[in-house]
Formats: sequence, C-alpha cells, structure tokens
Amino acid sequence: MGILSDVPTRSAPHGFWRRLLRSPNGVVGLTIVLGLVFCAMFAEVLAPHNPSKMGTGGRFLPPGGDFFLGTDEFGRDMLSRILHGSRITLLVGAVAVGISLTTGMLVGMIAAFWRGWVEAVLMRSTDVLFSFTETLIALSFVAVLGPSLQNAVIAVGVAGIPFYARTCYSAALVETSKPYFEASIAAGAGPARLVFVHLLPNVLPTMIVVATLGVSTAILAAAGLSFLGLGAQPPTSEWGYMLAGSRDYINRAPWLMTIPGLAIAITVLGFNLLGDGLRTSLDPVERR
Amino acid sequence: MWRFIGTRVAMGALTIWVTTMLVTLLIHAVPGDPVQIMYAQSQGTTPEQIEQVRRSLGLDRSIPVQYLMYLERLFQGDLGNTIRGGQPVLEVIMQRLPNTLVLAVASMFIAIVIGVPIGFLAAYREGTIVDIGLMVLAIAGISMPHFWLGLMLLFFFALELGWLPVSGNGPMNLILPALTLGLSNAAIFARLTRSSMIDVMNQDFVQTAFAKGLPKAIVLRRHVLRAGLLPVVTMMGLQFAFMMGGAIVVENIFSWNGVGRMAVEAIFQRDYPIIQGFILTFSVVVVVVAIAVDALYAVLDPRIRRA
Amino acid sequence: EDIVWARYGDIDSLDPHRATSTLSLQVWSLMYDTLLAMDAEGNPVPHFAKSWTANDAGTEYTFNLEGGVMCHDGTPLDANDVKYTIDAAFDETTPSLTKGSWGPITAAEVIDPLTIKLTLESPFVAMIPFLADSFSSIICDTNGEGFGTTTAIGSGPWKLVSWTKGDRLVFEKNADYTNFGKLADNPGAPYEDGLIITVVPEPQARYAALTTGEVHIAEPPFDDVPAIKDSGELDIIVAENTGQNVFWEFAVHRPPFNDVRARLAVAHATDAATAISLIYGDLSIPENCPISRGVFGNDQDFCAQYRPAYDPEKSKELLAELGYSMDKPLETALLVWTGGNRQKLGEVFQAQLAEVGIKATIEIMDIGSLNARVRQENENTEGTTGSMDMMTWSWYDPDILYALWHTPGAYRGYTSPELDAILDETRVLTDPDARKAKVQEAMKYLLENAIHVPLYTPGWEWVFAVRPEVEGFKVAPFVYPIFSDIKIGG
Amino acid sequence: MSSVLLSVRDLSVTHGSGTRAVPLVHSVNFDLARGQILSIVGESGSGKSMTSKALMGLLPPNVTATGEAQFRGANLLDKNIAPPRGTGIGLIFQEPMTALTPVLTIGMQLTEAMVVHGLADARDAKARAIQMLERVGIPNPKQRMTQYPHELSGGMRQRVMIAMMMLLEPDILIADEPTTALDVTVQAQILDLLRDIVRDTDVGLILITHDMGVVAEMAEDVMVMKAGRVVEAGSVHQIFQAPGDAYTRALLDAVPSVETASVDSKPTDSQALLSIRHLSKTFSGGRAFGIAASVTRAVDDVSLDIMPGETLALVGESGSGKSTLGRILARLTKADKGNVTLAGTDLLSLEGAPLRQERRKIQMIFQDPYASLDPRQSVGAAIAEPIKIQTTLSKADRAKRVAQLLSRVGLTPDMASRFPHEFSGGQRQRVSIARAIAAGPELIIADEPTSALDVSIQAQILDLLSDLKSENGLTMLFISHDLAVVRQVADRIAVMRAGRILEFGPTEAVWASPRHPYTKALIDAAPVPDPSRKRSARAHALDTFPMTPLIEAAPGHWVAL
Ligand SMILES: Nc1ncnc2c1ncn2[C@@H]1O[C@H](COP(=O)(O)OP(=O)(O)OP(=O)(O)O)[C@@H](O)[C@H]1O
Ligand SMILES: Nc1ncnc2c1ncn2[C@@H]1O[C@H](COP(=O)(O)OP(=O)(O)OP(=O)(O)O)[C@@H](O)[C@H]1O
Ligand SMILES: [Mg+2]
Ligand SMILES: [Mg+2]
Repeated sequence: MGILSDVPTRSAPHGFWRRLLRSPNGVVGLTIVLGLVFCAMFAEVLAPHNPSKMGTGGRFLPPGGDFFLGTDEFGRDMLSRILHGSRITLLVGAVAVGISLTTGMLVGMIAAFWRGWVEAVLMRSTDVLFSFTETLIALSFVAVLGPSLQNAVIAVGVAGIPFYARTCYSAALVETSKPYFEASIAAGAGPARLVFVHLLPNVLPTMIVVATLGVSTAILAAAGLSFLGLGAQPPTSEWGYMLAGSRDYINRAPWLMTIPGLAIAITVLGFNLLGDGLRTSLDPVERR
Repeated sequence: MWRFIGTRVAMGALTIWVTTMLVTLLIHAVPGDPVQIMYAQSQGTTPEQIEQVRRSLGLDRSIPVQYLMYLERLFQGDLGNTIRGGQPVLEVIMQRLPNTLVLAVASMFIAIVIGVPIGFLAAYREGTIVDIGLMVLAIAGISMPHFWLGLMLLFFFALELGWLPVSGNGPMNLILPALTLGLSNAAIFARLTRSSMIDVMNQDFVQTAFAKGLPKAIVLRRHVLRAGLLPVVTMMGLQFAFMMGGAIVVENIFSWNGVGRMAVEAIFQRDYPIIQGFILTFSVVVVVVAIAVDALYAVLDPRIRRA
Repeated sequence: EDIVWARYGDIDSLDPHRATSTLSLQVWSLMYDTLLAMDAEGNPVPHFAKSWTANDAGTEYTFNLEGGVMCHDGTPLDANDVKYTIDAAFDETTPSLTKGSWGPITAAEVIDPLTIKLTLESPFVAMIPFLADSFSSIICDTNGEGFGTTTAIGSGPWKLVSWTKGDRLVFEKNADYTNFGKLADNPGAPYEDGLIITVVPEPQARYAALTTGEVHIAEPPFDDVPAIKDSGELDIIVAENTGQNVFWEFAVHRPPFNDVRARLAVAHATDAATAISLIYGDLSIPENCPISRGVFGNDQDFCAQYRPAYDPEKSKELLAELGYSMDKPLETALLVWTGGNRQKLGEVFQAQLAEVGIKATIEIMDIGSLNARVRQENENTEGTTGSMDMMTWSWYDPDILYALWHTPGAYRGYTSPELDAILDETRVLTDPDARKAKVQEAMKYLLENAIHVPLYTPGWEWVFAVRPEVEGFKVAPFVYPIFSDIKIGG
Repeated sequence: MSSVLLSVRDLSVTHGSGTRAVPLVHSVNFDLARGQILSIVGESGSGKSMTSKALMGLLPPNVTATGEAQFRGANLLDKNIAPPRGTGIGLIFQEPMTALTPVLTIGMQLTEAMVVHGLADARDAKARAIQMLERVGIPNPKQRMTQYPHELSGGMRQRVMIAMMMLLEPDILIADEPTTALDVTVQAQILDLLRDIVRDTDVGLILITHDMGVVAEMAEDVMVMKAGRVVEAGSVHQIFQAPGDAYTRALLDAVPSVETASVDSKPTDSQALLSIRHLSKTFSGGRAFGIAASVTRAVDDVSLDIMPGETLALVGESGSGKSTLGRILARLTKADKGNVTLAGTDLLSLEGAPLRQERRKIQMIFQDPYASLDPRQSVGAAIAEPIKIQTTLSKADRAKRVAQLLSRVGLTPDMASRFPHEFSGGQRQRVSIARAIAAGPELIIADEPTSALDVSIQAQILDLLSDLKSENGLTMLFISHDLAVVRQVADRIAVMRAGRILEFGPTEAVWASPRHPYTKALIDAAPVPDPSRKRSARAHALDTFPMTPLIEAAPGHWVAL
C-alpha cells in the first residue's frame, strides 16, 4: 500500500524538501536567497569599508582594482554599500510582507470563518482596496506620512493587505468547506481550535508561497518608491535610492546605475524563483 | 450578462464613493497644517488671513460637513485649486491624463503583442527547451525593476545611440517609456497566457477536438485560444491598473508629462488638492477600465453572455 | 526659428503674485515689464519708469512712465496698469505672496496716465531694488478670467502663446517691443520668432537633447560640465551675481540649538569649500556673508572675520562641553529641499557632521514644505532632537535679513531686541555708507551667534550649456536669462 | 462473428523513458469486430483509459505506446502514420460537463470536423447535424445548434458528444466511462442509446467502465484489467458465470446485487431517536461570476423519524438534497424552517457551548476519505479530537482509546502516528469511521461513504459499518444514490427528489412494491450485473413526477401520490 515507516514533519507535506530541491527554480532561488541572507547577516564582516565613509577611495573609480565594484560620486566603496544594502532590502521585504501577511491572514481567516455580514464587510472592503491597486495605496500613504524608508515600508505593507487577505480568504474558504473541517465542527470543536489547529496550519503553506513571491513584489515596490525619492533617505545604501542617485552619472559612471539595478533584479529573481519552486513543491498537482 | 455588468458597475461606484471619503480624510491625516503649507512662501500673511483661507476651504467645519461640501463641489466638476499657482485641479489633471492613458494603452499593447504569443508558444512547446528558455526569460523579466530597465533603455537608445528623443511628448517619445512598461508586463502576460493555455490544453474538450480528428492548428486556434485567452482578458483590467501605477515611475524617468509625474511632484510640494484629485482620477480610470474589461469578458464568454 | 530652452522644472503660475520660485521669476521677466530694471552690477536703473523722485522723508515716490508702450493685447501700458498691479498685490482676500516685500505702501495714485505716485507709511529703502525685480512685474489691467493659469497679458519682449503645465511654455516675439532699460543689447523686439521653454527633469536627458539639437539651451549635468568644457561641443555659461545664499539655520527655541555652542559646533564642523567642490566642482563658490555676492553690503573679508571657520577639533570641544560625544551623538534632523543635487551636498555635510559626532537625519522635501516645516520646528519648543536646515534665499537687497530675522521672523526663528534695532535702521538709512555699516553690524551679529551660517553661493544652479549655433545668450544678475539678443546661426 | 476491425497485439504503454520508465499498460491483446461491444473493466488506475488513448494517438507527453494495433491495414501505434481520428475511431469521454468546448456553439462543434474531413460542406453538415441530434434523442435540435454547452443538461451533452462522433461515421467507437457522471435514470438512457447505435450502424464499441452491472447489461466480450495487465478476457457469460481469475471474482463479489436480500428488518415500534418535522432549506442560488442564479429548494418540507438502532437510507439522484438534509441534522447547515429533536432535545435551537456538547451525539462520515482528514494532523490526533473535546480523559487514556478504536476498524494501533497521505483510500475511510464513533455518538450520518472507493473496497467498508451497527447498536442515516448498496444495509428507505421525500418505508416493501413512479424508474434503471437477465427496453424516466404530501399507502409505507 506504499505506507512509509517514517513520520513526516507536520509543517510540510510529504516529499516537500525533496521536491523543492529537485525543481531547478527552487534550487537557484534558494541559493540566491540564502546567499543574500548570508550577505546581510555578515555585512559588517564582509564589507571591506565603511559604507557611508566618503573618500574611502577616489570618486568614480570603475569596478576592479582595489575597489571590486568601484566607488561612487563620494568615493564610497560600492561593494560595501551593496552589501549593507542587502540588509535593508531584506528587512524591507520582511517587514512589508510581515505587515501584509499578518493583517491579510487575519482578515482572510476571519472572513472565511465567521462568514455572514463579517465576511461581507471585510471582503467588500478588501475588494474596494484591491481595485485601488498597490501603487496608489502606497503613494497615498507616503503622501500623507511624508517620504521616509519607514513610511515607504509601511505603505508597501499596507498596500499588500488586500491581496493577502483575498488569497488567504479563498484558501481558508476551501479549507473550511472540506469535510475534515466540518468533522471537527461536528466533534464540537470551538472557534479557537478550528482556527489554530485546523485552519491556520492548512492555509499557511499557501500563504508562505504567496509571501515568498510577495517579498519580491514588496522589494520592488519599496525600491521604486525610494527611486522616486519617496522612500529611503541618505546616506542609506538602499538600492533603489542608490539607483536614483546614479542617474546623474549615467555617462560618467554607468556602473553606479548597473550595479544596484542588478542587485535588485537578482534579489527579486531569487525570491521569485524560490516562490515558484515552493509553489510547485507544495502543490504537486501544479508540478510542471 | 447585464446583471453581471450591473454588479460590476455597482462595485465600481462603491469603490469611487469610498475613494471620495478617503480623499476627504486624507487632508486631515496629514501631519501639520495644510493651510500653513499653502502660505508658507508668502511673507506677511496675518493669522486672520490664514483663518480666512481655512474658512473658505471649509476646514473649520466638521468632517461630515466638509465631506458634503467636497461632494457638492465634485458634482460641479470642481476638484479645488492647486496650492502652487492656484489653478483648477481638474484642469491640471485633464491636461495630463491623456498622456498617461496613451502611455498605459501603448504599454498594454506592447505587453499583449509580445507576451501573449510568447506564452502561447511556451505552452505549445510545453516542457521543451523552448518553453523552459522562454519562461526563464519571463521570470527574469518580472524580476527586473522597471525603473532600472527604463534607465538602461534611456542610456542605450537615447544617450549612447541617440536613436530616440529624450524629451517631449511626441509619438517618438512614447516608444521608450511604453517599451519599459510594456516589457515588464509582457513577462507577466507570457506567464499567464502559458499557464492558462496549458490548463486549457489539458482539458477534456481539447481531447475531444483532437478525437474528432481536427488538425492541431484548428484545435489551437478555435478551441484552445478562445478559451485560454479568457483568463488573460480578465487579467487585463488588473494589469491596466498596474500599468497606471508603473507609469508613475516611468513618467519620471522619461519626462513624460502625465499624471504620475504630476503626482510625485505634488507629493514633494505637499500640494494636497492635486494629490486628492490624482487619487480620485486614478481610481475612476482603474474602475472604468476594469468594468470595460469585465464587459468584454462577458461578451466573450457565452456562459456569462447567455446568463 | 524658435529658441528651445529646457529646464528642470516648470513655473508655478503665470501670475507674479501667486508664486515665488526662481523658475517662475525667470519666465515673468520675459513676458512682463517692471518699473525699473537692473544693470550688470545689479543696481536699479530706469525702465518703464524713465525717472522717479522721492520726498525727503522717503514716504512718497513719484514715477514718470515711458509713453507708447503696448500690452500684448494691443491696449496701452500706463499708470493704471501699475496701480492695478499694486492694488492686486495688496488685495484684502488674496494678497500677493510677496506682499511684505513691496513695503508699507498705503496708496497708489494715478496722477496722469504716465505718472504714478506711491505713498508709504514709513520709509523703505528696499522698495526701489524690489521694483527692479520681476516680483513687481506689471500686469496689464485687461487681464481677467483665466489669468495666471491659461492666459497672461504683459508687455515684455515675449508674448505667451500657451502653457501646458509640467511640459512647456510657448512664446512668440512681441514685435512691438521697445527695451528701455533691461539688460540686453537689443533695443527692440527679439530677433528670433519664438521661444519654447520645456521641462526636462533628468539632467542626462537634457544633455542628450542638447547634443541632438532638440534643445538649444539647458542646464547640463554638473558632473559632466568639465567634460563638456573640454570637448568644446557646447558653450558653458555660468550665471554670476545670482543673489542666492545657501545657509544653515536652526530651530533655536529648544535644545540643543537654543545653545549657541551647539550651533557653533555645527558651523565649525562644516567644510563648505570641500563639500561644494566635491559636488559642483568649480561651479559654486563658498560664501562668508549672510547676503550674497553682488548684493549691497556683501564683503567677504569682513564676514570671514566672524564666520565660524572649519575646525572639527573646536567643534568636538564644544560638543564635549555640552555633554555629547561620539557614543552619545547630538541628534538632529537635517532638512534639505529637492533638486539641484542639494541632497547630495546634504549627504556630504551629513558625513562631515558625523565626523565630529553629530548624527543628522536627512529629510528631503520641496521648498514650500521646507518653509512650512521650518516654521513648525521653530514653533515647537518641546523635545530634545534638534532641527537644522539648509535654507536658500535669493534677494537683491540686504533687506532679506530684515525679513528673516526681524521679530517675528519669517520662520518665527531667532529674534532679539538688539538685532531688531539694528535691522530697523537698515530699512530707513538712506545714506549708502551708513546703511552698509548697519548691514555689516547685522551680519556680524548673525555670524557670531551662528544664527545664519552661510555656506555658498550657488552659481551651479544656473549653469547653462548652449549650443554653438546660438549667439548672444547671456544671463543678467539674479539669474535672469536674456533671449532678446539671441540669433541662431548656421 | 463478422470481420475483425481492430486487432491489438502486445500493446504496452510506458511513462517516461530509460531508468525512470514506469509501465502503465502491459502487452494487451484483443480483437474487435463490427457490431461488437467489448467492455474493458477494472478499477481506477488500472490502465483502461491509457489503452484507449494509445489507440487514438492521444497519449499525454512523456507517455509512449509500443506494440501493434492493426486497423484498416495500418498500425495505429506507428508514430509516422496519422491515426484516423474521428473518421476511423471516435472517442466519448466520461465528463460531459467538460468534454465540450464552452465557448463554441453546439452547432459549430458538431459540424466543424465534418467540414475539415471533407465529409460535407457547411450547409450539408448542418442539416446532417440536426438529423443526428434528433437521432440521439435531443428535442428541438435546430434550436440546440445555436446554444452553448452550459445551456444543456449533462445527459444532453453526452448525447451531443455521441452525435458528434457518429456524424464522422467511424468504424470504432470508444466510450470511456460514458455514464459514470450521470444519474442512474439518465445513465440507462445513454446506455440504451449506445446499444441502439451499435445495432443500427454496425460500429465496434469499446466500452470502458468499472461497473459490472453496466458490463453485464451491455457487453458481449469482457476484458478485465488490473494494474495495467489484462487478468482475464472472454465472453460476458463466461466471465460472469465462471470467472477464472481471483481478481475478477473479487470484482464480481463486490458488486452488491440488487437481487440479494438485505439485512433483516427490525421492528420499528419504539420511540423515535430523531424526529424531523417540516424541515425546509432553500439556497439563493449558486453564485457564478457574481450572478445569483435561481432559488434552489434543497430540502422541502421534509418530515422523518429515525428509530434507535435502525439504518435509514436516503436515496435519490445528484442534487436531490440528501447531503443538505444530512448536514442540517449535523448542524453544519442552517435550516430555514422546521425542527429536529434528538432524544427530546431541540437540536436546531441550540447555540454555543450547549450545541458543541450536543454535537457529540451526531457524527458524520463523508464521501471523500482524503478530504475528511486534516492533512496536517496525524490520524491518532484526528481520532482523539472528539474525545479530547467531549471528555475529560487523560492523555494516556485517550491514547489507549485511540488504539482500541484503530483495532476496532481493522487498523493497527501503531498507525496512530501516521498522516493521512500514508494510507490508502479504504484505510482512510476506516480512520474516518473510527473518528466518528470515538465520542460515542447516538446517530451517525454517512454521506455516500463508499462512492469514492473502488468496488472491492466498498464491500469491506459496508461490512465494517454493518458490524459496528450490530455490535454497538448504532443508529445510522445512510445517504447514497446507489440503490444496490442501500438495499444491502438499510432497514428503511426514503427516496428523495428535488428536496422532497417521495416515498419511504421498509426496505423490502419499497423494493418489492415501489409505489411512486420515480422509485420505480430508479429501481428499473439500475443495471443488473447478470448478463443472462439483460433487458431489452425499459420505461424511460419521466421528467416530472407527482410531488404531493405523503400518504400512508401500506402500514409504515408512505408515498407522495
Ligand atoms: N499523464 C499521465 N502521465 C503519467 N502517468 C499517468 C498519466 N495519466 C495517468 N497516468 C497513470 O497511468 C495509469 C493508468 O491510468 P488510466 O487513466 O488508464 O486508468 P483508468 O483505468 O482509466 O482509471 P480510472 O478508472 O480512474 O479512469 C495510472 O497509474 C495513472 O496514474
Ligand atoms: N452551499 C450551497 N449553496 C447553494 N446551493 C447549494 C449549496 N449546497 C447545496 N446546494 C444546492 O442544493 C441542492 C441539493 O444539494 P445536495 O448537495 O444536498 O444534493 P445531494 O442530493 O447530496 O447531491 P449529490 O448526490 O450530488 O451529493 C443542489 O441543487 C445544490 O446545488
Ligand atoms: Mg480512466
Ligand atoms: Mg451529496
């Protein structure tokens, strides 16, 4: 009957890691993301120079030589800035997604669980917010709160809520209508048990996939805001901000534009690939 | 179908109604005093004058009253005046909105023209090296920040090669910004088209069509494409909203004189009437487009058309 | 042919009473006339007013106007238009944004179509230079509905055709124009047919447009200026006598900057010369005085005696006295307004301050927001986080010091009875030497107390790169570009 | 026997290649003649569909076929030769709901292939399509031509499918479980139609099914498949009377015969355990794309008593409201009107904690054994859940109880720590049953507990249920659409249609002398797994049936007439 003797972990379905490691997307994504986390954790150690120290080298030194990625308009070491920037980028992604994910899941699960007018009110409002689109919500937030990285992150986080709420809602709706859930109701389980023992663990995998893909969206959105000057403020080595600053030196020092852009693209790619890999390994039906 | 569209219109109206409320509240959420900001640059304005301005804007009334005043003005087509320069906001927006719409439509066109065939090809060659290659390309495309892509295009095509102009709002100027927005979204369309096509190709009715002995070309064109494009059509509304959002960044890179650039300027200038007007306009456009797309969907899908 | 000038931003309004930005002023100077004009040194000279007289008390001025000047709509420009302009500036409900700078005018009286008399409540020596500036542009009284936003009738060398906000202004030449005193060699109408002022925010895009010939005149990317100069493909013209002054000011009604030592610590920690050369190369020069070069009373040597010099050790000592150290830095917000690479400069200053143990958090905002914010910060007496800002003012007269620092102060900032007394006198002393001495006394006070710490005079903001075929382009003091003399060759 | 049309030799189907190759079908051999009906039976996954797809050349990517299939002088499995799809072999799928293109009209789908194959021009094709629609029994064929699939019922769609294939005049028709998605009454009509077509046109029909009843009724020859291999082949009589293979025997034994008598009926004169009075429930329509469809009366003024210790069966076709009724009793769906009392307690008015306590008394067993267990909970935890909620047993005692329950349902106690995906379908259903009886319920509602299982396993589960019933004296509401199953387990039967009870009474009484025309149609439509008792024609189900209030036609036998 194909019964395995080992007991699989609770958190992931059977064969999850094996499947993730077998999907090329997942492996590449995981490698990139782990590399990024490594850079972020050890930025202090890895960075050869102080990222905000001006005149570390000459201005506009091209990549290669003493400065692996060159220097910027203030003679700051680009490699150190990029390394420290990875910290900000990851933090931005994590915090923004954290905001969207927790709030979105709360809204989605409450709506799916309690149904009735609670559901109607929550989901209609979500629909309304959703049609505002993320950009507009983020922009409105920054417009009100004023430009700063912190506000940009909050804005991106809030802007993501409708999407997470919707996804969680539909995932939760599927779960609540499954017989196991009803069996638990029939056994007399109370709301806390239903939500925390049955609903949460079952929507979590979906939400983890969504969140992984969401990190890339959040990073892009926050970098976009910083690019417009509505996010990170100097001397932060936030990549979007660095990219914005590089515009004046396109001719003179194209690497100032290329490097942060590549850094963002690779990071986002990493999370996209990992999300893709996670999705296919969590959901074997969609394995393609 | 009319009921379907009816619900969409009602939903859209609700969205816009909520927007009007949020927009009125916006000015109260702002830290500091908007009137102070308005008159920051003038010398010698007396507190009485500031009070006077505040009264004329209704800022001394209760919020519900202000909301009603706002609605009343709204129905007269009055979105207030800009802080900088005191022009009617509606006029300022209407002058630029067409530019943004042109940009969004052009990008949408590029995205569809490039993305859909790629997605179709990948689905058609599912699992082959062609498919894998195209999808790697697509995921890279999605990951590429469009503001970066924009800069690179600007750098190569305008600055290095000098093929395309860099300023102004002529048709040639449209190429780069539309390409920037279009390419990022083409990747999204490609992925969407591919998965939708694959879904459809795995459905029984496609097997039926093959079982009838129809040649592959006819099956794909008549059975797969029509059914497979329906989800792509539904995505178009959302995608258009993304385009409008993306336009904000791209307009700033390419000096395209649209509402996005205006909005960012307004944020820096704390020109709240413009920001309010922008948010409202943006949501109206997005809602209208979404309704139009849904209507298109309703027409295309007999399951709804005949309902 | 049409001259095309690309700038980084747009005007705010066509109505001179509704905006204050330099971008707007530059355009008004093209479409309107003023009673007086400025010569190459920045001194007021006759223009539409061919002469004027004042009573001994300095409270009545009578201007004799040139005859035969026409507004763009064909109506004559005369004393009624001047009165119309002044009345609008003092309008009860919608006064001019610069009402205060007109001075204490109580009445404008049309004696005859070519004579106008202004009555002042008290003497105001800065009125004459003000009347030479475009803030006092004369608005034709035939303006009505839509004025300022879609239409504007003036009498200047260029006639407005259209304004697309955020994009472009289109002008055609005023064929009937006569130049009485404006700084241009051309005594009459412009040589070229039209003038287009477009908005291209990206410096690199402007540069590209210059190289392709889409644009004739534009501000280039600063960092490319040396390369452009070397290549010789474009002419570089740097505005002089810009009248602009960039300086530190502080929220002085709360700690830490209510203590002069904290302000001095900042002043000693800033190495403006190094910073601006890093960002702007040789396009900007450090400034020692609270009023700019070219403005009455400016004297670099005099100011250098009192301006706190760059001395990080001194700065650290002062901070230590106040109980700050590298581990317990003095924290402050550093407000900077957008554009012109100012945020980059701010970043350099931020790094310099960090060297001595001042932790400055940069906040970037638009000039309007900055103005409002500074006032807010000054009105806030709570808290221990400081606030300082890199403010910019351009004015053609030392009267700016009065506007900034005389009670109540433009931003409700530092004021003292002692300083008030000095500033009051700078307004009424009609003898130039006596006035100069007073102005310098005021500057000494401001510098010693580190209230207004001058940083530099931004010639950079007004670097113009000009295509070789454009002949005759020049820039008048206070950054008014002149297009009347331009002939496009080749 | 007439000439051989198709001759299959050594047909094998493999997924993947090289070391990763997985055989799906192993050297299958058979012949098909004109006018012959060959049935391929076997349980799910045995390779029935793969065999047919291989013949059509419609194998999924990565799946390859080898061997020989001679048809019209060519090998169908030869990749270089285009298979004569449509014109040579027609294929009818199981799911009529999804087998037609939703965005094209019926007319378009009927005619396009004729035009492509050059069998007719557009006008001619249309005329022939209309004719064919009439032939397969679709009313108003002209009008149907312009309609879209969603506007037709499942049975009609299946007829359109058949018409579509027959228009191409194939020599062979493959029908892959053509009736499993349909109601029994409709199923019978489609089977009749297929038989008529074979008789009239002389096509060879390959009928794929897992239903021995269908085989007995339709086929002349049978091929039994298991795990990709043919375990037995022969004439239908031979297979049914003297099955040579153990698997075939198991298959046959598993079929609950409608002919065999059921359990002995218990006297039903005690006090009702559960009584339902005037229960109604309407749904304001399924929402499709935000449009509220019409109102559905899922349960319509139902009154029933369930006696302690009895098994009451609720039968009726899909959508008749059986599940809804069951779910109302389990308090999973709210009723609109009516009341339900369980041993004197008013069930429907309970809320909150008292409701949660009362829930212990009514437990459910669901159709889908996989979905009815939380994939993230070990089966031990799942079984322990009701005990934990409803009793104060210590952890150790709970574990002991779980072990007992597992043994009781035929599993071993050490399986408690495993997760649902480590079990087979039948085992999972056993776990569900263990969970349902864990808290000691008074009533168990079993909603089609066997319909998702293979026939051989169905029987085991039914046995388990009847064991439990006789040993523990459980009362059960057994929901099913399968009359044969019902007859085996039920003491009394209630027949439901469109939300109403049309007939109910003791099983034997209802079976032997059905009084309501609908019940009659239902019994008549059920295939009889005995080839010697093939019925030639039967009364086709009517569209409308009387739905009046129930009257007692015989003692304890109520009918709506
Ligand atoms: N696309 C596919 N790729 C690989 N293996 C497949 C594919 N489709 C089906 N299979 C496998 O092939 C085997 C035979 O499947 P097939 O569909 O022929 O079974 P079946 O007898 O028709 O079952 P059912 O009664 O459920 O329709 C099964 O083990 C199944 O898992
Ligand atoms: N939650 C719901 N919302 C709307 N309509 C519903 C809902 N549940 C059931 N229905 C409708 O009520 C009717 C009865 O459904 P029910 O599930 O009770 O039928 P059933 O007899 O169990 O059918 P099946 O044999 O297919 O399980 C159907 O028409 C169904 O579409
Ligand atoms: Mg099958
Ligand atoms: Mg059911």
